[in-house]
Amino acid sequence: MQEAMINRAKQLLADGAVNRVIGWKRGEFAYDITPAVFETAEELEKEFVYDDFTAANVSKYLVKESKKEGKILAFLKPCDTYSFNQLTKEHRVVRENVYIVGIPGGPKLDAEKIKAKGITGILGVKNENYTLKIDTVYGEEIMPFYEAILDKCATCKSKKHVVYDELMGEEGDVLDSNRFDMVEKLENMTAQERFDFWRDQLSKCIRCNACRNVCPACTCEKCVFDNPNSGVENKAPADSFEENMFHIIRAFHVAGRCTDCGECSRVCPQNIPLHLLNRKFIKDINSLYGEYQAGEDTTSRAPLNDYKQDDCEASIVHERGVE
Amino acid sequence: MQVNENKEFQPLIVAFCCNWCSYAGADLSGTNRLNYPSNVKIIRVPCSCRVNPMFILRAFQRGADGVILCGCHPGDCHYTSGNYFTRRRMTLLFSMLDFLGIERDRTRVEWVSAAEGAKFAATMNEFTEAVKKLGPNRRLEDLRCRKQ
Amino acid sequence: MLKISLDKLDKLFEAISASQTLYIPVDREDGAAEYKKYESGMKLSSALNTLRSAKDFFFPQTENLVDFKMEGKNIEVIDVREESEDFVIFGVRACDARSFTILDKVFLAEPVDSYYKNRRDHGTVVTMACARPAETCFCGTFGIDAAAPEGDAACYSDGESLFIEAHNEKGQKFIDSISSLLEEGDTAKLEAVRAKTREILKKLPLAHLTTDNFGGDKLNEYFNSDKWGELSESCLGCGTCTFVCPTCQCYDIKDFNTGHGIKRYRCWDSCMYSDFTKMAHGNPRLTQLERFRQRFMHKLVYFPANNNGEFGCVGCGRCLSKCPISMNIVKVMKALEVK
Amino acid sequence: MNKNLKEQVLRSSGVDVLKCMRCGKCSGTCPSYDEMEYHPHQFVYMVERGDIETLMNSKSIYKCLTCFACVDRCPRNVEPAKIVEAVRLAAIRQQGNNHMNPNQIPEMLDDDLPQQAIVTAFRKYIK
Amino acid sequence: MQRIGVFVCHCGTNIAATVDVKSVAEALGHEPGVVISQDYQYMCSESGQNLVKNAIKEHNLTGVVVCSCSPRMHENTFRKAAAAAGLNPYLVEIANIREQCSWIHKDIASATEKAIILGKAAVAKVHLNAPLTAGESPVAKRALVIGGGIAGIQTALDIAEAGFEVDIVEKNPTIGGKMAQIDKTFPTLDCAACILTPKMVEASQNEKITIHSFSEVTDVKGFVGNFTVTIKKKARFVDETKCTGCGLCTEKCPMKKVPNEFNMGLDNRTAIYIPFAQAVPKVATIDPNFCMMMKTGKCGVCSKVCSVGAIDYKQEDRFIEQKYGAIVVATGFNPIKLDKYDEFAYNQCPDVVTSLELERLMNAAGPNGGTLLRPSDKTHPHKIVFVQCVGSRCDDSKGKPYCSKICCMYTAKHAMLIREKYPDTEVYVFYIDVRTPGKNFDEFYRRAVEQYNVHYIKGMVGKVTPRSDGKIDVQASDLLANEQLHIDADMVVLAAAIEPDKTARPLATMLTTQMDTNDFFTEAHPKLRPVESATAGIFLSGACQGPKDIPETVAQASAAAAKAIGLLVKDSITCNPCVAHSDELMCNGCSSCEKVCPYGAITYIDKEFKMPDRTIAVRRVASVNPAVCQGCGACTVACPSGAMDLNGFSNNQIMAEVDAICK
Repeated sequence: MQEAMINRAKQLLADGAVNRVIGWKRGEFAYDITPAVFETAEELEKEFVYDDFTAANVSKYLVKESKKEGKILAFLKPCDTYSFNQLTKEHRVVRENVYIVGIPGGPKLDAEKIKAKGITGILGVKNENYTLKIDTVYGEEIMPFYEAILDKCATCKSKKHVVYDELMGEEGDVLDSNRFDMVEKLENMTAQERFDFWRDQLSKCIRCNACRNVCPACTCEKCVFDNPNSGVENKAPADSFEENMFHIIRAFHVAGRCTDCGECSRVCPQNIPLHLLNRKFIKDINSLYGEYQAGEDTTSRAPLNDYKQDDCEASIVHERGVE
Repeated sequence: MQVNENKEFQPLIVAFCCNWCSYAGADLSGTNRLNYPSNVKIIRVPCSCRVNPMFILRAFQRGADGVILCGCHPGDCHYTSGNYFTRRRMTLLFSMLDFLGIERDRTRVEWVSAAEGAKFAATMNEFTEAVKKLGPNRRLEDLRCRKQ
Repeated sequence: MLKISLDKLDKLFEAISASQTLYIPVDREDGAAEYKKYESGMKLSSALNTLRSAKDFFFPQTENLVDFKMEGKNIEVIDVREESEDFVIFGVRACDARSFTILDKVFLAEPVDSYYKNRRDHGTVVTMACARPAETCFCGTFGIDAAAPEGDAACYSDGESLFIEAHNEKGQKFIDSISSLLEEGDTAKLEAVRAKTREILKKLPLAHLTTDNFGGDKLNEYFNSDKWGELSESCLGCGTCTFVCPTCQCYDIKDFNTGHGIKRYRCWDSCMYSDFTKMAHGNPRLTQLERFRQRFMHKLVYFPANNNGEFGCVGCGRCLSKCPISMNIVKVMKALEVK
Repeated sequence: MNKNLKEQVLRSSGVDVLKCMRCGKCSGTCPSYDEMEYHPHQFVYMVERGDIETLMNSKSIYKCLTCFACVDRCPRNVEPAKIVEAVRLAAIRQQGNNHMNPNQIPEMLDDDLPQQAIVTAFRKYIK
Repeated sequence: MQRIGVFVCHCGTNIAATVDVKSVAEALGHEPGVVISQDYQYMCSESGQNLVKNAIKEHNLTGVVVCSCSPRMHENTFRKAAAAAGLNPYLVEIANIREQCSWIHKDIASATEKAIILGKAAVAKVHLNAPLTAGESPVAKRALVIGGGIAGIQTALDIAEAGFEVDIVEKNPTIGGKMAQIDKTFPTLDCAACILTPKMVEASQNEKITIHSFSEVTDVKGFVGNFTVTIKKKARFVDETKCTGCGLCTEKCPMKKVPNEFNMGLDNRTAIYIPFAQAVPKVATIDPNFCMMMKTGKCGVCSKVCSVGAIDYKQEDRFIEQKYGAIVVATGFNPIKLDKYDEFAYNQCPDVVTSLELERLMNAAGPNGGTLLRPSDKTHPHKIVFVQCVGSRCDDSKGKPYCSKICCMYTAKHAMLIREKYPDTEVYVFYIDVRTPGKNFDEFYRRAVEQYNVHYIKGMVGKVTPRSDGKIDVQASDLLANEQLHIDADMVVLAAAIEPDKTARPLATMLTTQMDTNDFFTEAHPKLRPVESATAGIFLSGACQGPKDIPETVAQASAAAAKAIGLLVKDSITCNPCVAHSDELMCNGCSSCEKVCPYGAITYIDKEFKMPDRTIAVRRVASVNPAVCQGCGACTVACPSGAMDLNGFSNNQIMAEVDAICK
């Protein structure tokens, strides 16, 4: 795939159809891949990479990149196209300035998962028939591919591209994922258990803002939590309340806009399952206001900017689930 | 919130009322001398859709034990659709608070028209009682703001 | 050297925690390690390092400095400082141990930060030599020997026993307090283990990274480098690197109105944040490029310039594994380096 | 006026007699009108006044066909037929005037008493 | 530094009896920024207001907090007082310590404590108040009247009289409405047509009035003084400008079996028709559901006979757009459908009619030329039974809960007219209550009883049964005689309840006005603003607001006209300054706010900005039209970045109130 992508990118650059390419750049190790913009064939040859570790969603970079001079080629995985569509809908990207090549997505690998197996000193990772052969300073290690995939890929919602100018590889389908299982499990706990669970999780937050800054729905010019005039700004969670406040409000702000790309949980240095908050909103929206997938199109009304006269009352919260 | 060993727990209730229906309904319950507990403190907003979830969390942060939001009945919004948006926003917000294990009875939305002074008072009585039963808000408070 | 059998670690921890608070790294449910206050039954983590660095003990993420109470036009200032109690941090790695030296240069220089000093005076750092360094480790770049950590006292394991030696008076005092559990041991096997560790260190992918071309005198070489643009373009501007970093020491001081008083507190700040060092006139570093450059110039140029060549990095590798987009000081050094 | 009786009739019928606006449509539509001493609208009014014994002693309660025409026609959903039925029920109950009370039961029980009888007794007397 | 004045009102004993006003003033005096804190017997009195004004001048106040009754009561009073003293009126905040404190709490200690907290919240808010200046927006000097019945005609005439252009939109081919169908009017018994048709003509001839007949309002945009209305001119297949109303086409049209709506379907009309002789505009209309030409393509008679060539089978609906400063709703009423009242046999027996049908049966222009004949066999009825309250005063499941108000009087009128013209006819009226408030109304009813011997029987008809001999058995109760009656009537007349026209509900949505559960338009205040809707610039005329007789309708029509004129004479109107505004530097241009704005007040512009990172960027940002925005605040919550905020109820102001209350 990588070779084909490089070739196609070089071709488009040569044609003048685009003047830049956004993709992923090789790192020091097998897994530390950085999103990057390439301007020349040489750069592409040398550093462009697309493999099992290129999980980063590059659509958010297009907020800035699509406003620059000329057209940019973006290789988007299925999940990234949802984000891109949502950004288009919100006028955050200039669609005309982006040439989208849809590429097959994951499952992508999570280096943390490999390390969690006690495998350290990783020098290289090879996928041989869904068995990972990991070369380390302590010798070669083996683990099953599927035990090392990212959580977000394990609950993939769709392998279909919702927007593209051309496709490479085979197109997939919207999947019948089990992504709400964990939300449901939590819903079936008692309030005290849920409280304990979240206190445990959110107390780990160091407020590094990685979840927010990576989120393709969080593209505010200035976040309320960075704005001293908003009255809620803070740099560190000085109190358990602020951890709640930040994550509730952030989830609320992206409710109906979050495409469930899973980047928030992927980047959290403290491994907080933040995507559960977003999925809770998605699940509620689906069950209360009808199925809705943010980013699926660029025209539908976001559920929170819409209403029906016979919507359920807020008291429904009191009536269902476990107290 | 105040707890006194000799006195029973007196919850602090913040009520957001829309100017056109519920605030007028609250006024009417005053005009009709219908009692409800002084625990309830009303904040006037033009429409229930003005209430940002942040205000509700802020109230809990600062020591409120219950927050209730009152607006025009659906279909009667002075601004035609404001309360419909409120309904969705608050349903989702309350559901999220519930998901985080915050007691459900601390939050409520009630539609009170300008003519429903009695309903306003009854609602406030009920809500205060319900919050009283729950005791002080401990799950969504800011310890720094707790009164010694 | 004094030693204790590894299967008697529980007794050791019990003994330490009987007289003072003890913190040890333990495994969290999600697999990461973190320092926890020791309670009976806790097991020492075998992880290479904790997710958050040990700097929290001396320089916590948020810290209340002072309270104010206002009544009419009177402002009452309430000192909320409390003398710390003695505590022990056990199992600190060589990199983190060096980070204290770096933090000391900042906080213990005049004017002394009394909050920091208070904690530093009461804390005993007991380090633990590394046996299984990871690919992200590059402490050697900064002259740190992972097999011979600094600290008030150091521990080494040969797989059977834990060896302890004191590096200073504080460390000696610590050892004295547990001497009844210790016995003199033979270090032959230990030396073999250490030698092996050093072998591995040499084989690590970053073993050849050096600071030779960085330092206080390199301002002109690097400040206007054209590499900063491409290095910083993918930076999200989050604070992960700075918050997991054992040496990042920037903080902000803020007031919080509780409704019945003001709490003045300080909290970590991050040079990656858009409002970093924002002042009345505005923000001196307006672009992410400038903020990104600040972080690495600080660690590689400005800090050594002001601290006798000491670099502001200990090569712990946390930022390498935690950066959401895998941009880090190693990539910066390699891209920037002018030989 | 008998307050308890009124209470009983109102409760067992579930009718709100205050909704009546005295239009008389019930009586206007009643097929048994001429047979009845008291007519549907009077039932409603008299129950409102609490004058229930008079109704109970009147043959009118047995003349009502329970055809529900009044219920169907009443513009205000007062449901006079249910009132008539309730008065009739009150009369039936009073005939025995020997309500059974749960705490009297244990001493009345003996092994030969069929369980069915107890259940029936409850149905009959306690409503 | 703020200099805030606090003024605590005793309101006689209304507040002072349960709130210790002195301690409130004392406590609030210690709040930051408060430089003066006073209490006074009646703050709203002139001397009370002077106290405020003097304090503003003397202490150079930057904010005023009045602890008194509800802001809905006196906020304006104190704002004006502040303005008179040179302080921006929007720097005044009211703490409601009467309706929401002293009147609901009995315990002085807790009421006082709460009053102090409410005062503190107001002080906290006023700290953040910004001086606001109300904007102005121009007024389009033209009014729209929706509905061309007597209410609409009267309103239009009055507005035109004052010199303003006014358009009438009528959905039927002619104006005139229900009154045109009525025979005589109570209590004077003068002919309805005789008093209505001159008004219709006057309206058609008035230069200032444009009549859009056979037209409907399809869209309303804008706001007070500046409405843009789309009117659909339905195709009538006759060129209005050419048609002379000669009526030749209607005579020649071969399709003569179309139920005549004007005569309530009691006779027939042709497919091309003019509803009635005095129709305005007197223009023919083709009913495409019946026209042979339109249905089969074969006929064209009307087109052949029309000497001016007005017939146009290809005509299509046209849409016109017009700007208006004011809109008057006069959509009127209809009698309800009686299908569900089986007991009255309305659907089974042609001789059971509604009162409006009776009007047509008795009218000289009606199906029988004014002679009262039974519809079934065209014989004179000798015994007529009137049934009152059919579908009125019902439980919700059975009909309308309200009294239709006009039935008692028109029934007395009918009874009297019948007895006058046909003395051999016996007339029975079954009533629940006879309601005749109004000038000369009860006298009128008494005349029916005393002079015309109409039999008024208290009781309701239970069942109407048509008999095979042509008679109708009316079974009813006579409550006073306590007996059940059976009357063998020749005709039964049902006083059907009236309800708002069906077009009113969608119109209310377009106009963003409120309706009650019965679909009557809700007035802004039931007593003090009976002809205005709660939406500025929309006025109510006639039965669309509630059941009314003709004099009341005309009175309200003129009142609505006066209100509309009061608006139209202004060159501009002052806008509510408490509107939303967007901080362009923070706005993402995501369109969330636009999606929730019920007024379409938000638009987006591409604007060049100097970005914080020294670059120049063209960004899409929201812009609020302050004249259109009504200040609901929906956008402020939809906006994730907080760029959108609301004047007078800003995020910070509300949070300051929250903080103060929770302190």
